[in-house]
Amino acid sequence: MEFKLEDIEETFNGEIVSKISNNEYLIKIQDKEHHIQILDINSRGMEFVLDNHYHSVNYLENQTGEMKIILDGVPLTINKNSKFDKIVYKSSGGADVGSAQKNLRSQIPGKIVSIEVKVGDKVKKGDVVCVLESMKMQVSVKSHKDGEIKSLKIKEGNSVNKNDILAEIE
Amino acid sequence: MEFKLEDIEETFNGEIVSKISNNEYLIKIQDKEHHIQILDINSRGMEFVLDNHYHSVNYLENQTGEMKIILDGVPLTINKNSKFDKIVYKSSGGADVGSAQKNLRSQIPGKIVSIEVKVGDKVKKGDVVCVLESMKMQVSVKSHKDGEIKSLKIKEGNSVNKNDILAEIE
Amino acid sequence: MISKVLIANRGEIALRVIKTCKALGIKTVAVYSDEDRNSLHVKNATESYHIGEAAPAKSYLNQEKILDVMLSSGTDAVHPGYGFLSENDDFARLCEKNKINFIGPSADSMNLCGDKMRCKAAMLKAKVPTVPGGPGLVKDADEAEKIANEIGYPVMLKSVYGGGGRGIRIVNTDQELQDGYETVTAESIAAVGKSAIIVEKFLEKTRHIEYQMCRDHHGNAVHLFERECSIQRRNQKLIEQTPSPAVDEAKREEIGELVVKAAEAVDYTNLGTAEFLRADNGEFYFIEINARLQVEHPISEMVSGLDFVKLQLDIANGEPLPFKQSDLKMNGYAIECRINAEDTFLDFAPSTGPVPNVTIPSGPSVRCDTYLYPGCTVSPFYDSLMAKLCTWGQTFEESRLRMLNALNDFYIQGVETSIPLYKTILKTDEYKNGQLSTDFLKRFGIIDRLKEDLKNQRKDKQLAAIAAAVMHSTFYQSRVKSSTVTNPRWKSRMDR
Amino acid sequence: MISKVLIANRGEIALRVIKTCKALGIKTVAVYSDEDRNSLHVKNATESYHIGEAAPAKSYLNQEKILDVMLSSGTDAVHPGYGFLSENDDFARLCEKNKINFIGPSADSMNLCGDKMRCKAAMLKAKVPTVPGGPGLVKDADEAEKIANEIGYPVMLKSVYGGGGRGIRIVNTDQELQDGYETVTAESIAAVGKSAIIVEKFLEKTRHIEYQMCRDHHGNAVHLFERECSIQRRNQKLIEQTPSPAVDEAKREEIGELVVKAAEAVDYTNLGTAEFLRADNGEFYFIEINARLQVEHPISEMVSGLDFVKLQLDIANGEPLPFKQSDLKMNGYAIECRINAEDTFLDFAPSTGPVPNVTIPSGPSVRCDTYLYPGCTVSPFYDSLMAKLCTWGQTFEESRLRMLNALNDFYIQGVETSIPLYKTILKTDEYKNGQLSTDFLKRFGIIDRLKEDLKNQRKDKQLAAIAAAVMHSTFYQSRVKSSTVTNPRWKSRMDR
Repeated sequence: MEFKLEDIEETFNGEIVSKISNNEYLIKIQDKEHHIQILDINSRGMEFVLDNHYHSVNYLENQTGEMKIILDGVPLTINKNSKFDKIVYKSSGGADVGSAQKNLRSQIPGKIVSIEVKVGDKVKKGDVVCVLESMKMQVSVKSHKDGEIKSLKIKEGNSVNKNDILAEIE
Repeated sequence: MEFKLEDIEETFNGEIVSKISNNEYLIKIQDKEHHIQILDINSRGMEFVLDNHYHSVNYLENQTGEMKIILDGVPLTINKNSKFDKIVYKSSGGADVGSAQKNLRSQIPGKIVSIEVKVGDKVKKGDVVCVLESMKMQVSVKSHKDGEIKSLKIKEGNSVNKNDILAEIE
Repeated sequence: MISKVLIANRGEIALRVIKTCKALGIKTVAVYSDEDRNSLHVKNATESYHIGEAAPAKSYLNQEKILDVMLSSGTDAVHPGYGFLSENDDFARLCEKNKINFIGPSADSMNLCGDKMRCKAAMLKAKVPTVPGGPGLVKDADEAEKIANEIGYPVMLKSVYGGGGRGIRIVNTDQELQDGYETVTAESIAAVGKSAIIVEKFLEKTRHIEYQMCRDHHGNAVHLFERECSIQRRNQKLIEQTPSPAVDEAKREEIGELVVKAAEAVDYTNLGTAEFLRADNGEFYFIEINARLQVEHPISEMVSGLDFVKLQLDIANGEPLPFKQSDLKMNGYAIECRINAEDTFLDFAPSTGPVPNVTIPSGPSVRCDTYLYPGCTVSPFYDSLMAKLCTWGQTFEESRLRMLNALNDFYIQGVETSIPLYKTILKTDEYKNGQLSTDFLKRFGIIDRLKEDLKNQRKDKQLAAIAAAVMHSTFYQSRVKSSTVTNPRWKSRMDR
Repeated sequence: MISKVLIANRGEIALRVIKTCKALGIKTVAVYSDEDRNSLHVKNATESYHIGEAAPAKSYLNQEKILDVMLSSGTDAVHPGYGFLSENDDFARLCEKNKINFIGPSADSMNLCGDKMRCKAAMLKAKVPTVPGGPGLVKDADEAEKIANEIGYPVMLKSVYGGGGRGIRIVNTDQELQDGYETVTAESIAAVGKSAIIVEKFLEKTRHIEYQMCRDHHGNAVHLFERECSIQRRNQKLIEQTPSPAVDEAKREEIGELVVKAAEAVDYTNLGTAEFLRADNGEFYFIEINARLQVEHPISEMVSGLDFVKLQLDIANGEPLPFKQSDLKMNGYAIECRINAEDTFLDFAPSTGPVPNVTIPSGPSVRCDTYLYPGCTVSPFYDSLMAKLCTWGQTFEESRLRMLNALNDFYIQGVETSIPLYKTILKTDEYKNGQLSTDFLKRFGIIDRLKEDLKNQRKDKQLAAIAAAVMHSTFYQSRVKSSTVTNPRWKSRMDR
């Protein structure tokens, strides 16, 4: 099977060659054989020894061929069946991405201390939309694009969570 | 309700007087009122602040009125409805206790390195019945009573777990 | 004699104070907000009192409520930790009035230290050199702009009630000054409830070097050596170390004598810190006194062998210092990394939430002061410091290597941390060679180097990652296969 | 230069060695048995090799298998830890033959140290005083009995291959000697695979005081001060401390000079320990050399500031010692408590099983070396030491109070531990006053005092226990009530 490691933009062949014992396998990656011993496994993760090197992996998400994992504390994204993915993405019209571009989301949780714009204002990329307070710090949230404020989803004094929509900008 | 703290052989009256809020109660123990705030609770244990002192309790067993708990790391046994318990115990003929007295059980896990008696031998309390090896140490298991070896449940080289029956002595 | 101490704080510093009190047989009283119901300081103190809602103003800054607890619990002393009420002279005065031993300087001395302009004047009188700047408080942004133009940009806008890098901004132009003025005011109010602003010359390529000072009620004063805290982001310290590579024995004594003078100039009692800027030409300028125990005190404990909280309690009890300056010797080298819950790549924005799992490093000469435990939560209501990781070594190199090792062992699940950044910094030649300055991150392009390190780290993991994917795919596929048999609807959805 | 070290051990000592190697950039190779699949040393080493079944003879004592791993992994040195193969001169020789740097003394020196009779002879020649006893190995129990009658009971039966208190028995009568002889033989075989017995006079009310010795390949030798390890059970150390309250500066130097002579007498290289008995009259008698790093080395690290594993690696690399005796100074006081998985009230019998939860103490000058983590298992196949809890203080009292505090914070769920015993010991006036001897537990009726302490502890908890019962009963009753409604069978069973 083909696996694309998104973070370094490289594609690898990988497959199981044989099962040596109940928790030992021989696997092949890019034509080279490797020995893998599983120490512990469940649906959320695995601890294993690969060629006598210990690793620990957590599987975070696994959607339509995309896997997000944390390997030895390092977050990585792996795509399998990558061609298939691209087709699905294109045929869906990229609607999700368009909506994400419209919405200005908060990257951090916090309390709204001030709102610097009102509906109908024209903003440039980088203009301050509102100021959040979190962990005793003032953090300015800036517009991610040029456009007009279509709606504001926040009020002064309100709390917002990470990823909450603050404003729609078109 | 009455509670007997077995470890110190004292009996206490205890009851809930009122619920102050969702996680705060007023309770009465021996005619004195105390304030209890629950921080965390589930079927296995509770974290609480009693008169502004933090405590953590694990409930281990709760059989026919006997509760075994670990409070702040201290193991304790509490009996409620203690009279009822005694009646049950008596009417059951104390069969369980009799059997416990017959059986010599291992207090530790280990490997049998030698057996010092055979079936039919007469033993005195304190005589060595067998020798276990655990954590690189030799531990002699001694008879808990005078009597005759009725049966042996072990072989040299075998492993035993804690509480396994080693021999029957009558 | 102090027999029961209320700790008017939370997090790691509350735990730190409890540890020494417990060891000395002194009872401790914890206070906690709704948010801290499951925090360790509640569990470890002798007594624990709930004092209000999560927002600091409704709990940890609520002086009346805390006083109530002190009076009703029979507390005879209060340890303010750092932040919150620790440098609030009103609170110190309230304690004094209610005969509660405030573990720190007197309210008057604290007031003087906290008023950066009066403090500066006292220093000038005591011949302790200070940073060039305006003569006093500015009444608005326009006056600040006027002074800035007199002393020349860049200048620093500083709330006299700020601290810990909050309520402070460096500005380079009139426009930046106008923008920054409000932010500084707002941050100071958010952190300590009030604000008033001064303007000072911003010196470039400076080192932040501070001295631990210590003075008893009998007038005996010593310094407990320096700490260099030059590695900062947004004027907040990230990494501290002692001794400073820029201070030799002669300089240590020279500045140390100034520090003793500074303590006397403001009639300081108990432990405190005199902060200096060291300009690139080697000159030291006094900036301010932190009238409290500092975050980074553990590294000074490591090289002095002293327990600073015990020392604070002894001084508060009226005991004379058990040593003279000549008795004190530095032993070895120590480094502290402040493990913050923040996203380095999002301009150090806070990262909060549940921490399902955590592995705390340990080992020879490793100390980690932290409130973390598996299953805890990092709250957005309080500051981002989750842990202070400190290592000691006979040589600087030994302490550095132990720190790298401990950083590698530190695993915090669920929030972004500054750990990867510190690993990159500690590996640079510039850090190893002691080329420190407050603009270290910018000057040496550390964020880019961190990106490079992370990329290489991913490359190193590629084989294991593919192996993990192969194994997962195999088990996943076999799951799909069995689903196919038992659940035809699943199959039809796949076929579409 | 050593670049890759195999650690032929498990548990906390494997982790301890890995920590220093990692900090120094030296690669580590772990080996593990079936039982240790989920142990931390497997996860923390650079590489990890499975070497066999749980029983030590099939894994950690399997010299050939371990050699195979060393050769195939390109290891250039081996650290044996303590126990297992650490004092097996056959293994040291096997390593020498295969050009693997054995981190410890030469096989010949180890053989000499391990042969307690030849070692004793070497000491007598070097004018190091030794304990009175038989002239050599005894061939059977009867010969042992003959010697015992010559030197007078009580005598000690000791396997020359024993160590760590195993393979050793004190006997008071001919009958006890006959019974103990087989046990000593069997324990020694179980622990190190062989046995041979000597008989020595057992001195009463003695202190166990040992010296850390250190000698490089160039003949430079120093001692790294003493440790007192008098608090024991069944001749195994429980609590160690440094300095010893029975050793003043003059005595330290006097015995220290003997220790250097002892190291030279057996051509010892690397770190080792010379053990002495101190009789009640103040005389010191050499007993034996432990030709390895010892369990209790951390307390010596704390007062010397040295990293002993680094020192071992440097010596193994052929480097000369970086200090002379006169450069070395003791700094402060340190205590170690060995946290064992054992039931104090069941004659210290092992207690094994899963540990679902554990809280490891930390804080200023607290160090805890342990293999424990939440969810780990204490195996019956290996020894009972789960953790080494060490504290340092500027004074003995400070280290003692910190230890009590740390013991209170140490929570290990699932197995019995020696923690309650240590709390009782550390609180006694006898311990505080330094009235130590190897029969401390018996002499001062410690077990009875422990029982009393535990009883009082239960009394202190009575109110909270009843409160917990009240709350539980309330919730339990309401559960029964609802059960009654939905499940009539439950009701009928209750009515029977």
